[in-house]
Amino acid sequence: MVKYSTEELMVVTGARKIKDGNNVMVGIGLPMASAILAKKTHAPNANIFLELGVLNPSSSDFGVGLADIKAWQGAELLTSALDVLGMLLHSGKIDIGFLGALEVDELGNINTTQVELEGGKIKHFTGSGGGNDIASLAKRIVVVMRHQKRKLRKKVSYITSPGYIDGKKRQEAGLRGGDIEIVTDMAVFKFNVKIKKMTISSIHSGVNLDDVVENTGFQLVIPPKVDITPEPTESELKILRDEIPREIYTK
Amino acid sequence: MVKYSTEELMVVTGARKIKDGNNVMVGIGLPMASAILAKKTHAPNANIFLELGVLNPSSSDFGVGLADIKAWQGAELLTSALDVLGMLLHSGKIDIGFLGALEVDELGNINTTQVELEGGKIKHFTGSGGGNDIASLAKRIVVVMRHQKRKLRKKVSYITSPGYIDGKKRQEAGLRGGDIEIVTDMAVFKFNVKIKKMTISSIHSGVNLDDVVENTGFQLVIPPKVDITPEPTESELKILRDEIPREIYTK
Amino acid sequence: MREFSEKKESVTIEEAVNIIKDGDHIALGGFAITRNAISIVHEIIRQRKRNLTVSQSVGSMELDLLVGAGCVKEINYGGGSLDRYGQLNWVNKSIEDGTIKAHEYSYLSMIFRFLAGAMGLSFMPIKSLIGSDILRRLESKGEAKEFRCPFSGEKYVLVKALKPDIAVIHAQKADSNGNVFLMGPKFEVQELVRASEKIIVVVEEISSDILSHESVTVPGYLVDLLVHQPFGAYPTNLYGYYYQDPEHIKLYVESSKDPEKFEKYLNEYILSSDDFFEFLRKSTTLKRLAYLESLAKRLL
Amino acid sequence: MREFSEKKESVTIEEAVNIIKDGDHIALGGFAITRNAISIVHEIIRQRKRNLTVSQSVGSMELDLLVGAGCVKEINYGGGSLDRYGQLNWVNKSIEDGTIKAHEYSYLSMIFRFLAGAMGLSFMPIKSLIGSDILRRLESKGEAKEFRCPFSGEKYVLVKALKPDIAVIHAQKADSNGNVFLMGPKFEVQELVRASEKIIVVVEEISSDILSHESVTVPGYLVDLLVHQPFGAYPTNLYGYYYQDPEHIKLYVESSKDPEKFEKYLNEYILSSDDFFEFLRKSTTLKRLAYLESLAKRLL
Repeated sequence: MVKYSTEELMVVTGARKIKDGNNVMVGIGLPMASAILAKKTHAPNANIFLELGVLNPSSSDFGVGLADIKAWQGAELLTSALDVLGMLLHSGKIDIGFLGALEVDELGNINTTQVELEGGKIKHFTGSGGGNDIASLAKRIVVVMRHQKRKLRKKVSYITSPGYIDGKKRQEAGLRGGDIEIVTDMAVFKFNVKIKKMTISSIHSGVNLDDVVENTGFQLVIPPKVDITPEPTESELKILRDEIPREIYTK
Repeated sequence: MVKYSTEELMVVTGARKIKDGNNVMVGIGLPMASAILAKKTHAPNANIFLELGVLNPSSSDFGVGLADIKAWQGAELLTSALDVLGMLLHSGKIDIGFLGALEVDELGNINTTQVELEGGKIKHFTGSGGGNDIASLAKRIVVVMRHQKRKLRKKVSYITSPGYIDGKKRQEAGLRGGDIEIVTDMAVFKFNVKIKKMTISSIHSGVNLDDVVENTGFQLVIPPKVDITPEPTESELKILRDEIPREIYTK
Repeated sequence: MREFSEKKESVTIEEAVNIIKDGDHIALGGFAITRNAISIVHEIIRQRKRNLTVSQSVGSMELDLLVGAGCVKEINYGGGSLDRYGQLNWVNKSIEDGTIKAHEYSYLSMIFRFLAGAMGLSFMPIKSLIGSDILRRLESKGEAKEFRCPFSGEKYVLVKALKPDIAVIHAQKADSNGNVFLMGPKFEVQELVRASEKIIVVVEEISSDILSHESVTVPGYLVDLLVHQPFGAYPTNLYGYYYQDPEHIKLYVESSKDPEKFEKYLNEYILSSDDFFEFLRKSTTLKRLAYLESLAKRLL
Repeated sequence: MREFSEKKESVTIEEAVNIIKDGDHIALGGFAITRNAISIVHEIIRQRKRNLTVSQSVGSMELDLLVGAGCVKEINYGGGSLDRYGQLNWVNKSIEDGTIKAHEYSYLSMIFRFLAGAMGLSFMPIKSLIGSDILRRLESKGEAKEFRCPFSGEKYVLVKALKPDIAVIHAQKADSNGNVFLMGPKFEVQELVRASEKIIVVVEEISSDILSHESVTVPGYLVDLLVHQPFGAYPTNLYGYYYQDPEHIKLYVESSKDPEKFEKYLNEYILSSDDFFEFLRKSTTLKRLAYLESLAKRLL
């Protein structure tokens, strides 16, 4: 087996969540690398949408963010945010959305708005953008984040984007979806419709279960048998290394 | 004074309802001739909109209707019906709308949907199109129609487009506008916010008040002094005859 | 919405119409005598589809043909005509004698219903219809409700979203990604295609060049079935391509006034034609089509 | 909406900003570091407008500048940043210490609020926000209400329409009718200009040719004031015209972290500049602008 970095494993793991023909909403960074890799491997007919109105960009450099014109290069279509968020996402046509998080909690709720500093002061960050909309309305969600105890909290200090909110069914609250997975640099987690609490799905090769537990700010649901996260194949790694610049997912 | 036809008088009378800078919604036929004449005389900056998404056509032949591509010739902009009806009209930016009618009643309600035949059978016609929307939401309305007793009824058999409905204030019902005028081949009528019943505004030169009363299916409000409809000026008639083909408003 | 973004291969009219099932809800993109998807409508009639619900903002020849041929059980529409050529005789007759169930709206309320469907909303508020018999009838059927804005106190009517199974539109051009270029005023085509589950587009031309982003009215990712049929909107007009054929429309209007004549029209022009080219051959001449084309070019 | 359709004469930046009054509600068309109307924002700061309410779907450098310069009392926004160059430091700081009143939404709920304003609706239903603290805060202020569709029983949130006094956008090109060509993804510009009472558009070029119908993003009949200012979005990027200037944006981010540095930035680059060309002269060189242009052309 070829050696691979944790970032490469995360990109490949993200890519495998995308099915062929899926409509995918991503931001730039690691999820964009996953989406491009998916299109270059098992999901050539996936459609990648950026929320401000971009379809299938084919850039080799996504620059510094969604608003960087580098990220729109080679797009199959440039349209409006109303078309992407208002028509596709709001009417239920987005299959999978990738999100980042400042904090996530045991019920899958996401905070990208503010953190409480020591002493109770609030520090305000980016807020929602399309994040709340995607978390509310995409059929499936993948959250990609670094695994740190202060980021994986029992309860987020602010719900920007809903997971299972207070543990009820999302559908009863009026939301769509509910198939949520979290990919960190240590493991993959999922939310089970019955338990609705963060459950270990697999641990990355070489990572110790105790370390995962230690670095999580709440009690994880741990199934009797914990799998190892499926490793990248040689061909996935080859395509990733040859065709997708590292800067896309490591910047 | 130059001689003029009744149609010419009606076109000029309609044109004078348009103020410079007005956003005007018209169909083809006599109202279109009025709108073009207004732009060529006192209202050069009026914007003429067709409901399906056409701004300021400059055709000399509007063909057989809104859907005739002749009617879009020379347009300043071709856009969408949502832009014209959904954005401009619905948000209150249309100053004046011209409408036709199968029947109109003493409260200014318009029927373009169906007439009752003798024996109670229903004959179905064109229906609303944008008519109901324009009558509901334009700031001012001008109805252009032939003056016949069976068309000017005490109560229309079907309200396609609201006037003063059952005599209440339109604003209380939730509608905009309420400044309604009716131009027939005999006279001009208006609705007064206080009386809300069809009131003679002026009678065309050469028409007898008794004839107007006789040809109207309900009791008109007749002010103490009834004016003669202001006659076309020579320059209006010259422009109308030289620059606007008769076919536009007589077909 | 198509599941795959593979390069579009166009299909035949017959293949496209095969996806329509009896009882489906169809949205039509024409308006009176312009841009009608006549080629698809003929094939629907040939395939004897039944019990269709048809939604169209302003009724057209397409709608009247489908009603006349007995394909339709229910319509949502905002009125309509064949402009000065005549009324929608079959639609009107069928409303009068109750053989179809008709839900009548205004043009804008139909557009808002499509927009609601396009945005995944189950309803849309509107300020027109108030005080009309259109609303009175809709309310009595539970199709519309009055509503007061909880913020401003303004009065609205809530109308239901339209979510057709299949949108059928005719357009000028598509590229190999299925992106559609719709020349001329757009009417409500952008809303109705986005409201529909699947989309059939008939075009005059399939361009090997990819359209510029600005020229795209219907994004290719929404288009399920692309059909290439020159003169596919005949005898209605198509902006930039051909003028309507008054002679054939008048023939249609006369035929639609009388069931026997209409039966003859259906048999002669539609049912006995193998395809749309045969209909064209029976209805017109190359010389006349060339004339209608030249007229349309002059009107640009 | 302009009252007259006379051929547009462009006005100066100063004349355009003159129509903005203290306390007005402004909508901004930029997004993070792209297509910001920096030239107008500088003039607003120079004219020391106060107590503005600013609505922007995704907050940008424009918004942060206005907040930092003390022009703003209240914002409606859906979050925002300067992408990886940094956060909206002034916006964040002013929310933290309560010096501005902030109504936070999501991107789509902001778009729907503009769409409602554009269509003359006082509210719009939406399915996102549910279950979030965004909604909890809005509900506590009476800015949003839960609602159940009377037809389908589905749950919605009703959000209020936005009806700004003035929309400010930067675009690539306009023609002599005032029609605006917006290259690249449109974001929500089409909705926000239609929601606003008056519209200021700054363009890189005014074309003597009339734009084709398909190229028009903002119809000229909606445009009140047209300004010609090359590089008017600098240091943010403009699709097809120039790449952002990372050096200047980084300088801005550093300045915005510290009130003293920011005061210096304001004085040096904005308040002491007579016009936008002077700002450009102080911030960059012709050689660098040519490089940013060539970079943008390569990205088409």
